[in-house]
Order: sequence, then C-alpha cells, then structure tokens
Amino acid sequence: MSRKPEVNAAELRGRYPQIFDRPASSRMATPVVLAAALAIFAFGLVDLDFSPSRFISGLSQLGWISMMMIPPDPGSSLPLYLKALGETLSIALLGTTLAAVLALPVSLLAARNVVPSIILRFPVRRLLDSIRGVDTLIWALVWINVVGLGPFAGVLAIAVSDFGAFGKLFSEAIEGADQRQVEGIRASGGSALHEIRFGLMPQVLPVIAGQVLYFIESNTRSATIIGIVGAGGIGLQLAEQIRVLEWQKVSFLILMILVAVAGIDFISGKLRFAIIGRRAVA
Amino acid sequence: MTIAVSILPEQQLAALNSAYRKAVARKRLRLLAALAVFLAALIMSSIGAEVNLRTFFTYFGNFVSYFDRILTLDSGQRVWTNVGEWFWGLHKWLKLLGETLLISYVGTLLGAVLAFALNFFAAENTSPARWLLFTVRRLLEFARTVPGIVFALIFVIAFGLGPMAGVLAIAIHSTGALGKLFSEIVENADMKPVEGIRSTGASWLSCMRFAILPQVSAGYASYALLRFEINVREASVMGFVGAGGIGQELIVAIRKFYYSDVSAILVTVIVTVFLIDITTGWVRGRLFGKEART
Amino acid sequence: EDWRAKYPEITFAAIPAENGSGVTERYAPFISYLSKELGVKVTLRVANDYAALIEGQRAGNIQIGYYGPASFARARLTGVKTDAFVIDVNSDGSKGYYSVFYVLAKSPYQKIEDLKGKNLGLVDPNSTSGNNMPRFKLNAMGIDPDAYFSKVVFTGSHENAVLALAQGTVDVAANWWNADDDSNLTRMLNKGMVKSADGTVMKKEDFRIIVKSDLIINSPYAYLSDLPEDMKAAIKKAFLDAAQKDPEAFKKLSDGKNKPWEPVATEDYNKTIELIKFVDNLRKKAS
Amino acid sequence: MLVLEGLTCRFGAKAAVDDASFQVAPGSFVGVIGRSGAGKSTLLRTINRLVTPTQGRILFDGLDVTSLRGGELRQWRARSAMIFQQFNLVGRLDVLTNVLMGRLATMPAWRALSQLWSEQDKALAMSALEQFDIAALAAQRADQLSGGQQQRVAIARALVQQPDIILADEPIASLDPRNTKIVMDALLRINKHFGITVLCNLHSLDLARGYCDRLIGMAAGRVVFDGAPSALTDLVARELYDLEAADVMGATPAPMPQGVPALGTAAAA
Amino acid sequence: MLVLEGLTCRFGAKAAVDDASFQVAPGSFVGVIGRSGAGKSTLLRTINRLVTPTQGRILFDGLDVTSLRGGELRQWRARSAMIFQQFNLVGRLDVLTNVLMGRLATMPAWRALSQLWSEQDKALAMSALEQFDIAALAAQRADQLSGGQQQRVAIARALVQQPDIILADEPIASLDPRNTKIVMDALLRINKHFGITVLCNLHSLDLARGYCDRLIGMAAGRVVFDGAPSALTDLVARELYDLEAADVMGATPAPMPQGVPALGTAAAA
Ligand SMILES: Nc1ncnc2c1ncn2[C@@H]1O[C@H](COP(=O)(O)OP(=O)(O)OP(=O)(O)O)[C@@H](O)[C@H]1O
Ligand SMILES: Nc1ncnc2c1ncn2[C@@H]1O[C@H](COP(=O)(O)OP(=O)(O)OP(=O)(O)O)[C@@H](O)[C@H]1O
Ligand SMILES: [Mg+2]
Ligand SMILES: [Mg+2]
Repeated sequence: MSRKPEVNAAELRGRYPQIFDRPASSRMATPVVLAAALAIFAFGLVDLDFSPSRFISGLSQLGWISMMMIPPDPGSSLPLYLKALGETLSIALLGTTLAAVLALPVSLLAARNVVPSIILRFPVRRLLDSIRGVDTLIWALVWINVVGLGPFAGVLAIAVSDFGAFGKLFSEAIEGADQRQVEGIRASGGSALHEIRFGLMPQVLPVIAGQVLYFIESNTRSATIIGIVGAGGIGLQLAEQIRVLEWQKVSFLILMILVAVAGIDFISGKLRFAIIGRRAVA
Repeated sequence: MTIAVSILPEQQLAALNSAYRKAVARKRLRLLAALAVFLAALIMSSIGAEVNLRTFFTYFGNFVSYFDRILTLDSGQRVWTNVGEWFWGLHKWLKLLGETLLISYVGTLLGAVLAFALNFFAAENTSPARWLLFTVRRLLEFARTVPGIVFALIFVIAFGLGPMAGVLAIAIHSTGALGKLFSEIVENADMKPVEGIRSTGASWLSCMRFAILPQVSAGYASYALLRFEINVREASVMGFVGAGGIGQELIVAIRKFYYSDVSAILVTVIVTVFLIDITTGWVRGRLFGKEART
Repeated sequence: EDWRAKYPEITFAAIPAENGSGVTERYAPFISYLSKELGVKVTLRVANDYAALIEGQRAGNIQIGYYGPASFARARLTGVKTDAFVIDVNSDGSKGYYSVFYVLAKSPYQKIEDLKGKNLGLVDPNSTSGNNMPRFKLNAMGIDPDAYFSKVVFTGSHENAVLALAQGTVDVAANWWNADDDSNLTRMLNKGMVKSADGTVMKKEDFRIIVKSDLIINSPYAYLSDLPEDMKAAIKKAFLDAAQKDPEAFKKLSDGKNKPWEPVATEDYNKTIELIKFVDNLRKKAS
Repeated sequence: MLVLEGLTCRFGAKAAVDDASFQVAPGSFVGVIGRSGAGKSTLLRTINRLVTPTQGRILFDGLDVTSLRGGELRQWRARSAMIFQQFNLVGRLDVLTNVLMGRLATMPAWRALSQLWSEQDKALAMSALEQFDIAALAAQRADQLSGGQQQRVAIARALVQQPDIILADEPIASLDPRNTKIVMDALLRINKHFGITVLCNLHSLDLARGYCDRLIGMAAGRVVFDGAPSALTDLVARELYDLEAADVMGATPAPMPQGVPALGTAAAA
Repeated sequence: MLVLEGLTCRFGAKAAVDDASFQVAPGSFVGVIGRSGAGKSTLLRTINRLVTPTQGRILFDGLDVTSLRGGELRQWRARSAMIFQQFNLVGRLDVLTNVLMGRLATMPAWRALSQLWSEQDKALAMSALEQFDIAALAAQRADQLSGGQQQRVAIARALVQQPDIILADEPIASLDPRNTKIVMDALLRINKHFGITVLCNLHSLDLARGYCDRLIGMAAGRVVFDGAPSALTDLVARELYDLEAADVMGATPAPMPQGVPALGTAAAA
C-alpha cells in the first residue's frame, strides 16, 4: 500500500481563501439563474391553465385513442392519399431546394468569417430575420397574387420562408468552419473566392445538406401552406381525418408519413454518401 | 520562378494519372448519378407542382401589391404618416405577444428537458446499450415526424381546449427535434475527457455530468434558443386549440383584410425576432464564442 | 367568339363548405360539364382559406369563385371587382339559411344566459353563419362574446364546430341551419360522422338549438367583373342549365339536397356587407 | 505486486497485446517502449480495464482484476490511475474541479453530481496542485493552460485518487523539452516519495533510460525485451524501432547529414 | 534575398514581433528557435502577409512586400509558401486537389473555380507527390491520411507553388520521431536540390542544429540570437529557453537523476 500524502486543510484554507470560501456572488449565480428560469416556467404553467388532473385524465383518453388507431386502415381513400403525398413531396422538394440555392450566397454575406464588417453583415441578418418574421400565410397570399392559386404558389411560399431560416442556419455553419483550412488556401495565394470555394464549401456542404434534408422532411409533414394555396397535401388530409375522428385513417396516414420520411432519409443518406463520401456521413 | 519539382517521365506519370483517374472516376460517377437522380426528381416535382415560369415573370410585378396594400391605412394614407392609428392595438398585441412567448418558452423548456434526459441514450458514443440506442432513437423519430399540428389536434381531444394542448404538442415536437440534434452534438464531443474521467473509477452518470456536459452545454443552449424562435412561430398554428397568441390575431387580421393591422402586427413580430436573434447571438457568443475561435 | 382565344383556360376556385377532402371528388363531374359547355379547359382549385380565394380573384387569375356570403362581401368590401351571378337554392326553394347556437341536449343550458363563462365555438372569422351573424345576434342581446364567454375559439369549419361540441371541447357552437331536416348537423349525422368523446355515434336528439338568427342569404358564385360580356353570359348560362343538362353532376354537388341555381345580383348581398361592416366596427371598440 | 498472466487483447483479428506476462514489484518505475502500434497504449488501458482483455489474467496483490464488474471495477480504476498523452482533462472545467474528478469513485453519486465536494477533498486537491506549483491556477479553465501545466493537472488528478499504481501513457509526447523534464521529474518524485508504482509508456529511449528502473520492450503486441535499462543494447533498440540506431538513441545528428538524401529515396510511408 | 527592416507586429498592446531586422541569403536553411509565445509563428505569418505588419518593411529581391495588395499580394503569397504545424489541408478534398491548391494563384479564376486544372499542373502536382512517395494516395481524402502523410501533402502543395522561399511553422510538432525525420529530410532535400530558401520554426534544438545553416533565436518578440548553430552556446540556449542547458541540449540525462527532486522544488511554471 502506498503512503498517502499528508494534508493540512486549515493551512491550505488560509493560503487559498478564494478557493475554499468562494464569494456568495459567484456561488449563487447559477442557482439564481436556475430559479428565475423555473419561476417563469411555473408562472407559464399557471397562466396557460395547466392542471395535473386534466393531464392525468387526458392521458387515459390518449391511451384510448391509441387503441382506436389499431389497425391502420386507409378505407377507400388510398389513391387520394397517395396523390396528396406525391403533391406534398414535389412541393417540399422544389421549394426547399430553391430556398437553399438562394440562401447559400446570402448566408456567406451574413457570416462573420467571410464578411468581418458588422456594418455590412447587420442589414443582411436583419433582412433574413424579417423574412422569417413574416408569416407563411402572408407569403402564400403574396405569391397567389403573382402565380395564382395552385401548387406553384406553395413552392414559392416555402422557398421564401425557408430562405430566411436557411440564411441564418447556413451562416452559422460557415462561422463554425475550421479556419485553418481556409488559411491554407490563402497562404498559397488563393483569392477570396478560392477560399470560399475550396476552403469553406467542402467543410460546410455536408452540414448544409443535412439541414436541407431535414427541412424537406419537415415541409412534407406540415399542412399549412400547401392547403392554403389549394394544392391539397397529405398534412391537410391528416388534419381532416383527426377532425372527423377516423382514427384508423389517422394512424394509416401517420404511417404513410413515417414511411415517406424514412424513405427520404434513406435516399438522402445515399445521395450524401455519393456527394461527400462515407466518412462525413457516418 | 523557381523550379521546385522535377516532372516525372511521361510513362510513370501516365501510370499514376490513370490510377488516380480510375479512383476518382468511381467517385465522380457516383456523384453524377446522384446529381442525375436529384435533377430528375426536381423535374418531376416541377411538373407535379405546375411550375410555370411565364406566369411567374409576367406577373412578378404583382409581388409588391400585397405589401403595398398592407402599408396603407383605411384612410388611404401610408401607415407611417399616422403611427398612432397604425398601432392602435399595440397594447393588446403586446399582451398576445407575451402569451406567445410564454407558450413557446414553456413548450421549449419542457421539450429541451425531455430531450436532454433522452439524448445521451440516443448518441452512439455514450449510449450504454444497443437496444436502448435503438429504442430511444425510434421514439425521438416518432416525436419528430408526426406533425406538431397532429399532436395538437389529438391533445385537444384528450386534454380539452386551451393552451395546454398546444404547449404539449410543441413540447413533444421539440423533444423529437432537439433530441436528435443534442445527440449529434454528443456524438461530435471529444471522448478523451470521458476516458480520463472513466479511468478514475467514475460511474457512467459522472462521466456524462463532468466530461460530456461541459463540452455540449453551449451547443445545447444554442439549439434550444433556435428552437425557441421556431416555436414562437409554431405557436400561431396552435391558434385553433386556444393557444393562439399573436399568431392567431395575425391570421384573423389577414383573413379579414385589416390591412394596416397586418403590417403593424408583422412589425411587432419582426422586431421581436430581431431581439431574439440578437439576444441568442449574444448568449451564444458568451457561452462558447471564445473557445470556438481559439 | 374571341373570348375563348383570350381565356383558353379558366380557373374555378372553391372554398370547402364542408371538409376539404371531399370537395375535389364532389366537384369533378361538374367541372368536366362546365369545361364541355364552355369549350375551354376549366381548372378546379380548392383553397382551404377564404383569403387565398379573395387574393386570387383580386389578382385576376381566378375567373369564377364559389364564395360564402361573408367572404363574397369581404371581397367586394376590399375592392375585388367580382360579381355574383347565381345563388344556391335550398330544397324547399328558399335562398337563405340561418345561424344557430347548438348545445348538447344532456347539458343544462337552455338559453344564452346560462352560458356565461363557458366556451363558445365559432367557425371562421369570415364565416357569416359561423361568426359574423352570431356576433351580430349576441350584440343585439347586449352580449360582448369575448368578455362574456371564458373562451371564444375558431374551430376552422362548421364540421369542426359540431365535433368540438360533441366532444365537449366547447359548450356551445355556432352553425348553419336550413330546415329541421337540412342542416350541417343533419348532413353529418347522416354520414355517421358525429361521435362523442367516448366514440359512441350520436343522434339528432343529442343536440339542442338555443338561439336562431335572422335569414342569411345563400352562397353565391361570382365571376370577375371585367371578363368579356359574352363570356360572362356563357358562364351564367352554363350554370343555370346545369341541373337540366347534367343532372348527375349537379346532384353530386349538394348530395341532391339543392334545387337548380337561380340568378342573383351583387346588390342582393348589400345586407351582408352591412353586417360585416358592423362586425369590423366592433373590433376597435372592443379594445 | 501487479501480475500479468498471458494477457491478450484482440481488436477483430488483430492482437494489439499478445500473450504478455510479467510482474511489477511495488514501488518500481517501469518503462514500456516500442514502435507506434506496438500495443503499449492498449497494454496500459487493459490494466486499467478501460479495455477488456480477450484472454489472460491481471492480478493485483491477489485481486483478480480481470473479473471485476460494476462498483468493484470502478474501485479498481480508482486504484490504478491513468495519465494520458493528450492529458484527457475536461477543458471547460476549472483546474480544481478537474483534480477533484479523482475523488469521484469515493463519494456518493448525488454529492458528485451536484458538485458538493467535501472540505477534505478540496484540501487534498489543492495540496496536490501545490506540489506541482500550479495551485495559483486552481480557478482557471483547464484549456487555458499550457501543455506542461495541463499534464501536471492530470498528474495531480491521478494523485488524489490515492492510487496504488500509476499508468502513464506517453505522458510527455505532446510537450516541449522544458515541460518534459518537469513532468518526468514529477512522476519520479511520486514514485520515490510515496512509493507508488509507475508504469510509463515512452517514445524516447533517452528518457526511458534516464528515469526507469526497468524497461519492457514491445513489438507487434508481444513483450520482446524485459530488463534493466543498461541491458538494452543498440541491437535490441534497432530491432525494436526498425531504424538506424543513431536516430533512435538521440545522439545529435551530424551537423549536416551525410550527403543530401537523393530524390525518391524517402522512406516508404 | 529576403530583407526584414525593423519589422514589428502588434496585437493590441502586445508586440508579438518587435523590431526584427535580418537578411536571409538565397538558398540558405534558417531555423527560428525560441520558447512558446516568443513570436516565431507571427514572424513567419507576417512574411507571408497572412498578418499585416504594424511597422517596418519586408523586401524580397528589392520588392517591397509590405505594400502589396490584391493580385500582387496573392502572387507574393504564392512565392512564399507556408507549411503549418496543423498541415492546414482541406480535409474533404482529395490529396491531388489539395496539392493543386498551390497553383491557384497562377490560373484564371473561372478555371480554378470549375476545377479545370491544366494537364501541366496535374503533372506537376503528381510529380511532387511522387517525390514524397505518396502519389499512390492521390485520390484519397486528405483527412484519411496519417499526420506524417498529411504534412508531406502540405509540402507538396508548397512545392507546386514553385516558391522562392518556404516558410515552415513547426512542421514537425504534431509528428512522431519517424515522421519527423521524413519531413525534415524532405525540407532539406528541397533546399539543397532546388536551392529554395527555407525558414523553419523549430522547438527542438537538436533538430535545429542538425538541419540548419543558421539559427535565429527569438525571445519576447525580439531577435536575441543570430548566427551559426555552432555559435549557440549553452549560455545562450539557457537564456532562450530559461532552462538548465543540459535539458535543452538533449544530452542523455544521467541514468538516475542525482537524488530525487524534493517536494515543492519543481520549476516555477
Ligand atoms: N479501439 C481499437 N480498435 C481497433 N484497433 C485498435 C484499437 N485500439 C488500438 N488498436 C490497434 O491496436 C494496435 C496497437 O495500438 P496501440 O495504440 O496500443 O499502440 P501504441 O504502441 O500505443 O502506439 P502509439 O505509439 O502510436 O501510441 C494498433 O495497430 C492499433 O491500430
Ligand atoms: N491573432 C492574435 N491576436 C492576439 N495575440 C496574438 C495573435 N497571434 C499571436 N498572438 C500573441 O503573440 C505572441 C506571439 O505568438 P506566436 O504564436 O507568434 O508565438 P510562437 O513563438 O509561435 O509560439 P509557439 O511556439 O507556442 O507556437 C503570443 O503572446 C500570442 O499570444
Ligand atoms: Mg499509444
Ligand atoms: Mg507558433
């Protein structure tokens, strides 16, 4: 057994008072912030009418609803659902792709490591915020004025509103890129364009691809815009079936969406592998 | 210019080049095939989505017409000529905005806490068992894939009308989305500290608490803040369950063509988005700005 | 006739009076009839939002629209140049309907005064029978709904309002009503769509009407005012002849409940416009 | 007394450690040398049970380390402290907390998770830091320290585990000459003062000769040399490292290498 | 001929490089030595103009490098190739493309952006790779290579820039002894065969002595030594590194350090 070092606690305490008796301000900071966050949370629960009894009774109701969902059954509406799913997929794919293509150059302007000047970056960021702040319903109406009712308006509405989100997300991905690789290009005499093309893009494209695919997925699920512009869509069908309490159709539609999303996942995995190599995907 | 490389003899070069080309060709072929598939999908979609560029360019001028109208008061003047009239409902809107923020806050916090509790099990490098990894991942996938609105509709039937259903729907969806993102951060975390702490005889829980958490908490906060912002907008969709807030008010104004109200509410919302973006940017900077740069 | 050259394709847009999912199937035969009759391609668009239809007509790319009375009034009020040309006619020959408040029969509520502090389910901000008329009626009774009820919610559609009531999500719901055997409720009951929270199928006796409004004029079909006159005439004729020339298609539209369309003029909706103006005025007063 | 009996550790088909058997007497300072990939790291990690051996046994004072599980396994890890080439500190935690990590195995979970360290533990950690002249940095974040300072923090962490044996995996590979000396001296001090056994992987033969009582040479997972530093002839060293002995032994290279290496003669990758 | 005249580079109040003046003759192999934070990296980065100097001038064959902007600046960067400690390759691009990055400054932008490399450039890049025995890896992604291989790719990139001078910033700090030798030999080969000037930061005095014609010692941003390696006395080295000379010079330490260092006597941080 080894000898243990001897420790004189009192003496150490005298030598390092700030370690042993941290000032109240630094000791209390975390608990105070936590308490404040919890207080707002508790206030929210009360203000928003949360009640444990309703929650419990609701849970049993949920259990009952899940029982009603078995087995999933589309009834006679399968062709209708398939068509709606197809429409939704087309709109989501096209709209999201368009948004990504437009957002990429703009996100460069919003990234700190590409445009160091805050004066230039600020308006771009605020523009992106504004676009995100405008409700998708408004974008739908705006595009109906241009191209009329129909799926095309949905594509454009999705493209614009996702443009705002992508601009922000992409610029954050760019800011997180490894600066050393960019420096390597610069040191060999590359121009700013070269730095972006060879130093940044290989790094951020995988991240961007992941985000775009996630948005395609989520647009596939969302009901709002696609229904408003008069293009049907699977989300609308789902909402309708819940409203009329056709639980078996509901579960069938949910399954359809899950399968579609899994399909997108699978295909996108393959595509990403092809584009950026296995390692980056794994 | 200095000669720094002696060019190889023709023959040797040809051999190397062909080896390179062969290796690259496979990659390039895959890339081209992928692009072709993607393009084909795009073309099919544009047929399905009835894309019509001619209409688009012919009537593009109409793009501003809606904005033109919402920036006009009932009296026919521009909105900024009479700000008092434009923002007549500011008091009410701020209250509704507060409600929206509260819904989003509670929903995001609930979701983030659940996601936090689950994400270590969903990350390849920290999950204690394969079956746990699989189960939790499927669970998160389900929570993420089923649209928020569906949960809201089901919850309104289960829990009754009111913000609770909306908040729970937001919370569930946030759990799914954040759980995946959180676990991705964990998968990118440096495992050396974990090993260091594990080697001292610490339990799994301690390893997560002391080795993983300090590395990932900034990332967690960043994603949770982003989610909060998304949920602020999501909350408007929850209007019909009685959890509308400002979003519901906006939709009513749009549908009833109260033009100047639309722009006034939009401005209120956009200013809020600015503030959230600037604040979250600041918080992110505080949390992990310095480390990220060094 | 040169209007066909100018309009080789026309768009017909409808807002689902019932749930969106059924509308496409219901309209399909009529659209093909219309297309045949007019000699141009007719495209059907079903938007689940009034605002989309109004904006579409304003931009001029929806030639024919099927409105609710209130949304038609709203379109006129916001300057859309569109004219009503035919109107739905009920099975009893009347050209209007009513707004009613339903409660569950097993509930203790007998009159509106019993419902203070309860939840009211309306339909949609632009729905006449589902929002405007109920507010008008309540105002006449001296009730400010937003203060009087604990919650006032838009359920999104007439069906949803009934379902919300059936499931107890709201305590009282506004809805349209034609006659004892013709209302949204009876249509839903016939299809077995109404189930209570525990899943049992409900009957007519499970509901009770506690308030009934004045007559509301029926939904119009409207075309853009600046279409060529001969084109407008052709469209109007096609509609008026529909019940005769293609009875199957016509019947499908209303499940055989409606009589043939009758001509109508935009002026017939002046009262509705007044009603909307009244409701708008309530807005700034309320705050 | 640490005893290894036929210890084997495979990753797939590859045996990273292959049938290693030796004993380490208490209080000795043993160096493990060998080429990259020889299995040095895996050997140490297996002893700490970060890696589970495929075959063979590890005994410590009669305790069968190979069969431990759960809490007992954690106790063993606490008794056999590891020091890593990359320090493996938690960069975002402060230095003191990093050192206190060495006490985790001895305290109840709830106290640890809420960071309620006992006064005693704090004093222990501070005194360990003081021993290495970095007590003044206790409140700084670990990733703000230089490499040498970080490694000293890691050694302090090992020390507060109050271990019976210290396993150091190339503790100086990332350090400059100055810090190398500081860190190796610290290990030596622990070894001689407290009698704690040290098992230390080293790249540099010079250092191994300078500090260790005994050397174990590994190649392709097998123990190929075991003896006093003085017994390590150039021949053995050359075999171990597969290099010109002069390069291995760290003799100052001739001021200008004999003739410039011709093009295309660079060693194969 | 590279000439530095009173070169100063400040970050805020701190002068990372402080009034440095010296000349480097064409074809020489100059080592820059000094403690961590002495300003070695900043010196090299300023010469390449990755960092803009605060004061002073850099001249190369009469060209005033300090005043260059835009395209001319990029030409200069191409002429003064950098090699980094962390390699600074683009991990997701393949090895050949990484080497071709060295040609960017010489080709029209549109060709570069669409990756239409000329046959000539490709031959150049492939030959450079073959010189370092890694032509077989040309199609692999750079981040799949080992450290030593990556650094060789970086050197190949520097070579295809056809530079007049190579600035190497601790090129071997992340490498093991074996790769260290390979990389340093490669630099030496370039220097002797093609007469390209090499300016190389090094941590290890042994290596500096072994490979360089001339050493420049820095401390706190100032040039404190400039002369032949043989002129670097123990005294100077001690001053440079603030250490016992014996430790710096890499002489084999005594088999067992005289007496165990007492507790608390470790060198101050
Ligand atoms: N987790 C693992 N999975 C698969 N193979 C591994 C793993 N860890 C180590 N190996 C392999 O086992 C062999 C021995 O590795 P080890 O890290 O023990 O060598 P080492 O002597 O420490 O080398 P170095 O000096 O580079 O640290 C190597 O070939 C390595 O590739
Ligand atoms: N971008 C920068 N901003 C602020 N200070 C800097 C920056 N770059 C370097 N410094 C400071 O300048 C001084 C010299 O740094 P430099 O990197 O040149 O030293 P070095 O000799 O290369 O050290 P090392 O051996 O650690 O690489 C250091 O004190 C450093 O903190
Ligand atoms: Mg190792
Ligand atoms: Mg440096």
